[in-house]
Formats: sequence, structure tokens, C-alpha cells
Amino acid sequence: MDKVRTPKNIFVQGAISPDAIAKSIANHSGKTDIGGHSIFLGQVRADEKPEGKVVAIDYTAYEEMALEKAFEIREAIFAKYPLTCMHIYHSLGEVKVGELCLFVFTSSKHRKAAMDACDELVERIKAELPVWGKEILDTEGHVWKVNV
Amino acid sequence: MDKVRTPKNIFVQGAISPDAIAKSIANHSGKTDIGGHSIFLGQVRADEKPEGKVVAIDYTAYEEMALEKAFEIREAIFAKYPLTCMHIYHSLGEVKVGELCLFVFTSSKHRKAAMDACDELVERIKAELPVWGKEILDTEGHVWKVNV
Amino acid sequence: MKQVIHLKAFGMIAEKIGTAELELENPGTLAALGETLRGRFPDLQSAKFGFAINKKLLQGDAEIPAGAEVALLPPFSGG
Amino acid sequence: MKQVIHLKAFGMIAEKIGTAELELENPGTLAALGETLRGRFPDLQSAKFGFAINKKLLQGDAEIPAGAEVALLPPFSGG
Repeated sequence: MDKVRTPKNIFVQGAISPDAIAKSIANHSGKTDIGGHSIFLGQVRADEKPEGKVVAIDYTAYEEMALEKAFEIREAIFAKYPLTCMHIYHSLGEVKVGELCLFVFTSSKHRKAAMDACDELVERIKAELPVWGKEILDTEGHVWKVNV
Repeated sequence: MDKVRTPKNIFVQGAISPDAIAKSIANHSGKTDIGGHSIFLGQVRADEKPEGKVVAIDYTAYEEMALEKAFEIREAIFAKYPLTCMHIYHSLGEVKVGELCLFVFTSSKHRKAAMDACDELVERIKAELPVWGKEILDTEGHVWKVNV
Repeated sequence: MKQVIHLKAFGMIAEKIGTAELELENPGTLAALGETLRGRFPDLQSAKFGFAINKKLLQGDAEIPAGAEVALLPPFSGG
Repeated sequence: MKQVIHLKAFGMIAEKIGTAELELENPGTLAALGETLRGRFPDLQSAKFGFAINKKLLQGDAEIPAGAEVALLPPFSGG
């Protein structure tokens, strides 16, 4: 019988810590049918804007809708690729320059599925989740992040 | 002036620990022009062979040639993609089922370069590095790993 | 009988209208809602945003059901 | 004057010939070396392997320089 999956929280307050990533990786050592993990990490850049230099991004989301959408994306990716595991974590609130704001993690028996699924997940997360980044500048002002 | 890169060691004795991965990730927080990291991890699978079940892989390499080749691949990937950083770690010796034997890590301003470079690096490492895996079985025997 | 809809605004749109939550009389469709909002908040004239009704993305001619939660969504910029 | 070459064997090939290092009189080319080895180690008859001379992959008709380090490389299986 297939496991029934339900929406789960993807949001974490503030930056994602490297230790949390290590813990998540270590949690998979008991799944001995996994041959490859693919991970994407988003890190906040110190971009230079005409209005000033980015020092942090403050993330907000339409949380209920984002979780429903993330679940829909999860299910679609699970249906498309033979994955063992998939994890998505996105920051809310302030994440400073150099800190991590997105952690996408896919695991599969063979590397290709894990890699392709990870790439597609990241693209869909950026395009389809109602999340917004306010780029805080060193001039005390802010600009709204634009995804390209 | 371009930084001159020289061959560096990619081999680690035994399994790659999640903590070492966390440390490597954390080391990049000062590089504030990075926007995305892509990571691939190889994990030893408990494959069922006709001769028995895999319990570990014992890796050996033609080390001097592998390091020269890894350097050549590194240079080619740096020339092809706008990367900030690239790291390759491969185990030698015994790595047990569920443990990590390969850690490939690319970082770039934008996600696409990091992801594409990581995928290509993993393919080239598997195809071109003189490294061999001896799959140790629960029957005390062994079979030689075959990359597909 | 007046129908009320519940507006939620996010990101740059919340900033431009000065609030994240608003109740309005139901103007009928999303297109009509857009006109109402742009009339009431001139800062929205040049702003780009889409709509979700009860958490589903919908286009301008969609009808707004009674009591709906309507979200005003500037372009997503997560990750 | 006898020319000696230094053989290094890896993985399954080292297993089949029973050693990881071997010195041999230079047979001239890689093709000739392959024949010599298959004659001396019947287990290699069915084995697939390539060659590197001084750490560069080379094909059968390549000449082996004096004092070369020649590696016998079964199919790679790293990662």
C-alpha cells in the first residue's frame, strides 16, 4: 500500500543552519536503498543595488497557500521521479548575507533521478510558492527581491 | 590576476561524515557573492547480488593519476561555468552501507551554474577517475562494483 | 444583503496599501476588485500583482464567492 | 641492454594476477604487453582492462618508453 502523504511545514524561522543540514543528511543512513543525494542551498548575496548594498533578506509568505502548493509540487515530483525521500525547507523572517535561506534535498537509488528532481523542485519553488523577499540595505532602506 | 590553482587531495580515509559536510558549507558564509550551492552525495547501497548482500565498499585508487585527472576536470569545469567554489571528496578504504563515499560541492552567484557544474562533475568523476569499488558481501565474499 | 470579502495583501502590495488585511464589499469579479483597489490606492496603478481566491491562483474574470479570502500577490521571490 | 618497465595493477586486475606491482622486460607496445600478460596470467583472458603510461590513458599501439610506469586499469567504478 502506498504511504499517504500529507502537507508538512516547510518554513523555518530565520536562517537554515549547516548543523541542521548535517542532521538531515545523517538521518538517511538507515535508508540503505539510497545511492545518491542531491542538495540545493540558497544563500543570501550581498548584492549592490543603486539604493545600497543588501545586508539581509526578510522573507514573508502566504503560508497556508504556500504549504498547499508545496505539497502539490512534492506530489508531482514524487510521481515523476523514482525518489526515496524529498525535503524542502525555506526561511521566514530575517536571513543575513552569507546565511542559508533555502534547503532542498532529494534522495534516490540512482543519482540521475535525485539530481533532476532537485533541479526541478528548486525551479518550481522559486516560481510557484507565494513567498517574498524584502532586501534590507545598508542604507536603512529596502528593495523587493525579484526572481529571474 | 587569476589565481593559479594546483592539484589538491580529494581522498579521505573511510566514510565522509555529515559533520564534515556541515563544516564545508559553513566555510562559505564569508563568500557573500554566492547565491546558490549544489551538492551531490554518494551513499553506499545494500544491493542484493546473486552472491550475497552488499555490506560495505572498499575503495582503492591509482591515487597520483586520479589527482592529476581530478585537477584536469576541475580546471575544465571552472572554465565552462562561472563558479565561485568547487570541492570534491572521495573515500578510500572501507565505507559501510548507509555511509557517504562521495561529496561534490559547487557554488555560484546563480543557481543554474552551480547545478549544471555539479551534475557534470559527478558524471566525469565516475567515468574518468581511476577509482575502484570492491563490494564486500555478507557472505564474506566480494564482487567488483560496476558503474552504469 | 451586503457581501463581505476578506483581503490579504503581501510583500510590496501590502506596503503600498499600508495594511496586510482589509475587508471590502464584494465587487463581483477579480477584474472589478482590481479596479476598485487601483481607484482607492493610487500607488497600485503601476504595481504588478495577481489574485488567489481561497488559496487558488485565478485570473481577472473569476467570480468572487461570498465570504471568500482574496489574496493580492506580487511576483513571487522566494529562494 | 634490457629495458625494464614498472607495472601497477589495480582492482580486479591486481586480484587476478595476484600482485599490485610487477617488473617486466619492455615488450615494446601496449598491445604486445597485453599479449604477454594474457599468456602469463590465464585469468586475464576474459578480463577487461586499459592501460596508462606514466599516468596517461593510452591505446594498444602506443610505444612504452624505457623505465615507464605502466598501469593496468579495470573499468573505473568510483563514486
